[in-house]
Amino acid sequence: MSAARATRTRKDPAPPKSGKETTTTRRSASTEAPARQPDTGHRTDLLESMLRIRHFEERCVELYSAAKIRGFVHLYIGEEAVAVGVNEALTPEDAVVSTYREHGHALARGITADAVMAEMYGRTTGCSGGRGGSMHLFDASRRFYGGNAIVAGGLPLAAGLALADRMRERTNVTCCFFGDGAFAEGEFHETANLAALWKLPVLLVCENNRYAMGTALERHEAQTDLAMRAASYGMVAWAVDGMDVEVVEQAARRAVEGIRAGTGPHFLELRTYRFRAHSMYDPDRYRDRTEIERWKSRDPISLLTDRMRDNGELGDKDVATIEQRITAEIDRAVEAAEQAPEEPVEHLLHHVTSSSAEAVS
Amino acid sequence: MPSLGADMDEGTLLEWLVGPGDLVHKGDPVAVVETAKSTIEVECFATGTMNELLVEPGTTVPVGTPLAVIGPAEERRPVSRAPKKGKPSASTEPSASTEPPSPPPEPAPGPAPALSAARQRGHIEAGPLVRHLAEHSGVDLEALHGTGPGGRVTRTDVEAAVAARAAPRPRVRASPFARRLAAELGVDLATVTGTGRESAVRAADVRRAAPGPAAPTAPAPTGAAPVRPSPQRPPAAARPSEDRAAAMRRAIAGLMTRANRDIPHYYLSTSVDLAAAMDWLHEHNRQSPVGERLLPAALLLKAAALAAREVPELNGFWIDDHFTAGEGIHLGVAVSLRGGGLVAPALHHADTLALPQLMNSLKDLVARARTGMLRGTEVSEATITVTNLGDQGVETVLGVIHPPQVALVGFGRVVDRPCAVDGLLGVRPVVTATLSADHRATDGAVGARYLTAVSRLLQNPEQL
Amino acid sequence: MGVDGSHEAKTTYREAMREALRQALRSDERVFLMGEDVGRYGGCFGVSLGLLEEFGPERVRDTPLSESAFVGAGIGAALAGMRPVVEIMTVNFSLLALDQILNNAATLLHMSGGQLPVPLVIRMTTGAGRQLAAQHSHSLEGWYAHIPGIRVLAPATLEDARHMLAPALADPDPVLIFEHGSLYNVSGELLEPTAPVDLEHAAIRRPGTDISLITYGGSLPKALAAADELAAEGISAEVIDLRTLRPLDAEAITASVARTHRAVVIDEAWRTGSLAAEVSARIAEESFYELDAPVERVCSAEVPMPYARRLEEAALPQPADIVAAAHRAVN
Amino acid sequence: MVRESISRVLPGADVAALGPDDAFRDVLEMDSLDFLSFVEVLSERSGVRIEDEDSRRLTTLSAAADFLAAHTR
Repeated sequence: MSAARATRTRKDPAPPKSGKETTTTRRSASTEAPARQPDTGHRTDLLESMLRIRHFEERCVELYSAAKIRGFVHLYIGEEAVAVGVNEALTPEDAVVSTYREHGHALARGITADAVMAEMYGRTTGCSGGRGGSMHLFDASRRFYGGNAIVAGGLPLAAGLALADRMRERTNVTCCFFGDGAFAEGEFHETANLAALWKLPVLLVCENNRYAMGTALERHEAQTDLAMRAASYGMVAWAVDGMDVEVVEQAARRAVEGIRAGTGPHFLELRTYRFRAHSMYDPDRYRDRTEIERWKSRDPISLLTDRMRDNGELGDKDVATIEQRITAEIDRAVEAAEQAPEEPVEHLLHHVTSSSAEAVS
Repeated sequence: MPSLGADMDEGTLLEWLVGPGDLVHKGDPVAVVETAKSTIEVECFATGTMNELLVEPGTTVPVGTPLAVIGPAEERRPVSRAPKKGKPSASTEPSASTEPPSPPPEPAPGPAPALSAARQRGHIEAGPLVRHLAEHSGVDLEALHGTGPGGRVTRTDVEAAVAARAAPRPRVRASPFARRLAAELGVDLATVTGTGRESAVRAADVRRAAPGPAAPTAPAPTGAAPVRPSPQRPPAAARPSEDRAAAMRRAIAGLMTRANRDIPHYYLSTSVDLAAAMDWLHEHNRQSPVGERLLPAALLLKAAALAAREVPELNGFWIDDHFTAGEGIHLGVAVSLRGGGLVAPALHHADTLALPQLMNSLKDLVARARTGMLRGTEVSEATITVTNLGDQGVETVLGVIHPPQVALVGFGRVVDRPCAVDGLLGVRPVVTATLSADHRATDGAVGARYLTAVSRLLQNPEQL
Repeated sequence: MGVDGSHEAKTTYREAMREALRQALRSDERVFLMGEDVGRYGGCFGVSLGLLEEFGPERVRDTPLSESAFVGAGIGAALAGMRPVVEIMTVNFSLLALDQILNNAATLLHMSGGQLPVPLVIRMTTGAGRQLAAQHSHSLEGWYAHIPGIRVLAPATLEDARHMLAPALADPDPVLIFEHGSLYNVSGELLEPTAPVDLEHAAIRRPGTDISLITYGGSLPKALAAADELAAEGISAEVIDLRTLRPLDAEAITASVARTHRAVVIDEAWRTGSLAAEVSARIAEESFYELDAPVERVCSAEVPMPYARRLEEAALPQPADIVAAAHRAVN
Repeated sequence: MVRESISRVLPGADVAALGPDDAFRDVLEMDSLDFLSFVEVLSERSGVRIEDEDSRRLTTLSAAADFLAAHTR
């Protein structure tokens, strides 16, 4: 069953059956070819952004194995198109609320590899000052409201950020990432209802990687058509191929346009797949090897690279140049993190309350 | 052994997926490792040749233990299998190190590793718990015969040693406050009948057991002297009644408790050569009528008073968190009363009195103190106190300051001591002068200046 | 105690709280009130009656029955510069929002390395005494007082009901206000505060020398009644109103015990692992050598709150229980 | 005379109980001031000038009596 479903997703990543469509479930954005004219520069940017995430994550695996970084680390490998594509639709004034699998979201949002890597190392130069670690990346200056490690726990927060923007008459959008597992949590449904009821400017981005930790979608949801269920709250909802960064970008742009136009929350179900275990290593007993291989054949980076190669937009040398640049960037980040100061233990109680916190620049 | 999860401290190597000499690539699975949670394939992060497998399948090793050595791809070194008995290595090298490791660990012979590790810590073998227990109960581990394996000292050994010691006298059941109060009032808890739950002694019981009416636990108002012997008492009945003695004892207890609790004392001491002073004194006494003779105490008091003029920071009061200098130098002279107790009435303007005058005032003051005829100003106006216990035979007095004053000067007995004088050994009369001072008001340097001044003044007795 | 609408000069606790909300809404446009039935209904306990009419539905916002969503939305709005006041009907319902309060409101500042303070106020009703049975009556403020990163208030007097909200809104961190249900109808003359109302200190509601009755919130009137009774016997009881349950004013507790050498802690929550346990532990830690008797605790019976009146009364701390505990400590 | 002098200085002291060879300074806990007064009184009554150095010999009643006897001739 899972294999069959995955196959269908691969061939035609998102079309909900027409019978299940509701008035607010629009047709999948992926059924059309990308409307934008091929723009080599933009595509190269997308590629570089995805490669940065990929290499960063691979380095994390290495560092984790060497016990340089510890705790729970949830890798984004395989899902890069989602973070990169959605971020293209957002402005710096928009807000992002993320999950514990958020290295990709943070990097796509523009938080430097230095700041994220230092956070992995628990150093003061980390984007959360070493207090958060892998699961809790924050950057107030980029309105990145972080790594929420409670499944669906970030959704109410996103509604509130959006409510404040609305009450203060700002046209910002709040983008909230969450996984398919969040559909089983009450907080998703409470927030979907509240956001739709109050027509809040929220972009709900469900990264459907088909597994809630080790439990497959069909084993945790009675109705697996997530876009349709979101639509039932009275919001616009689309299922989208989450492996094609250009498709993701286009869907996100459309949704954000709609939200800014005042039509209330939009929901994107981005069908994607993580190539590695849930958290660093797990036995992966719950996934079929052939299923993983099938999804890997739709690796978002290969997908874009092949497309650009076919169009003659990219040579082998170009890829190598980008990769060299990124490797050097991550090398520097690791080196800087290794050198970065650890917070003195005397500061342990800082940031518990504002009066105990030192001013943050 | 790679770190494969947040809660992983060690792993068991189940199987090598590659053999020595095999070529491996970055990302290849090379081994299967079992953790507490699951079985996981370990990938390697370098491309090269598997030179050496360091850990035998079936062995459990801590995270960070090198599992194998990977050499450059072109190099084909002779390979060796892991030793039969794997042993955790102290190295923190990551797994699959690309550099040759330190010499392969020797198989551990003899006792189990845990025991041998314990042996290395010291010649007494005892675990941390046992060490803690021994320390806590004041048992000397070295004195114990260990009955554990290999002569190890066990918990039972320590407990037996504790039990073997003489049983302490039974603890009185008393509330913490009652216990504190008893210490302050000098009441022996064992003699107090408790009226609390299960006969526990409570504060009220302690107060009842203390002689006389309940002593105030609150300190006397600042500036007021604690003791005022009743002036109505006729001189003939100088020996105070038990009640009065007890009341005075309690008052002293209260005052001194407060002093010791509130005043951070510091103490300085110096030996003062009294040769010049004593010579001068004997000469003076030889020439004077008997009634005008001076005691060494008069010189010491005068020197103490003049030094206080030089170092006014020690002459005054600490009230409401700041120092107030005394107006004039009024030496409190500690006078022990017959039948117990102590008063320290003031010798007014001691620094301005000529020695005969001072001597007369001293006589008068002591006599009146002992007969309960002190004047109000005398009991309350001392700005610095001097206590001279030389008559009692002691050499050094480390006194408790009389609040709210900030200093107390102590003199011991004048004793003949061998001293180096001008390079020769001579016998000189020497007195130990001490200073107890309130660290809130002054620091040691000020106190040092004071004692130095006392010493200097006593070298020129004719100028006193 | 009691409702007394006839006397014009008198104010109820409910009205004092409403006045505080009104003043907050008037003086700061970032402030808004959000919760179940705070608008058209006027608040489950009538606290916000009339505010919708005055401030409109944007600022007096009825929410769906989604505690987690609207508390979380309050946190999000606070992050984005608003000063939300979120009302939760009762402390039992707040458990539905516990994830948001603990995992977000209390921790965001720390997790973000100090980047994200959450200036949010959450008000809720707590406590028993109105025959509301086992899902509307518990006193769980002690649980919240366990959490670093939030401030927990328990206004027990008209003055505190009227004047604690403004400093709570000025606090850059989350503040939880627990309003005991039995206090809403308490009426009296509302005195203007002589000094700024702070959120740091406990208050001595009645000075005394023989024993300290340490309490807060809905148990304060009971402790005062007990103190009256004790006074008639010649026992002078000092009544300490903790006011702020986190951070605890340990100094006030220590100072009081140093005066009286005996303490009874009165807390409507269950005894085990309660705030009363915390206060007792503090006394043992900091005032051990002042104690002339074991610390006494008067707490609720360890039973889900029963409906039947006799049983509910038996389950709750009563003035007679406090007097009895004081006797044990003094005699 | 010695006993009387002591009584003058220490009005409450039980002088009668003193043995002739008791070191009265220690028994009666006389301090230097008391002793000086004693010497003063004794000197005045006996008409003998007692020097500082000599006063150290006045440790017991009998020693004091001997001293006076030796000096009153």
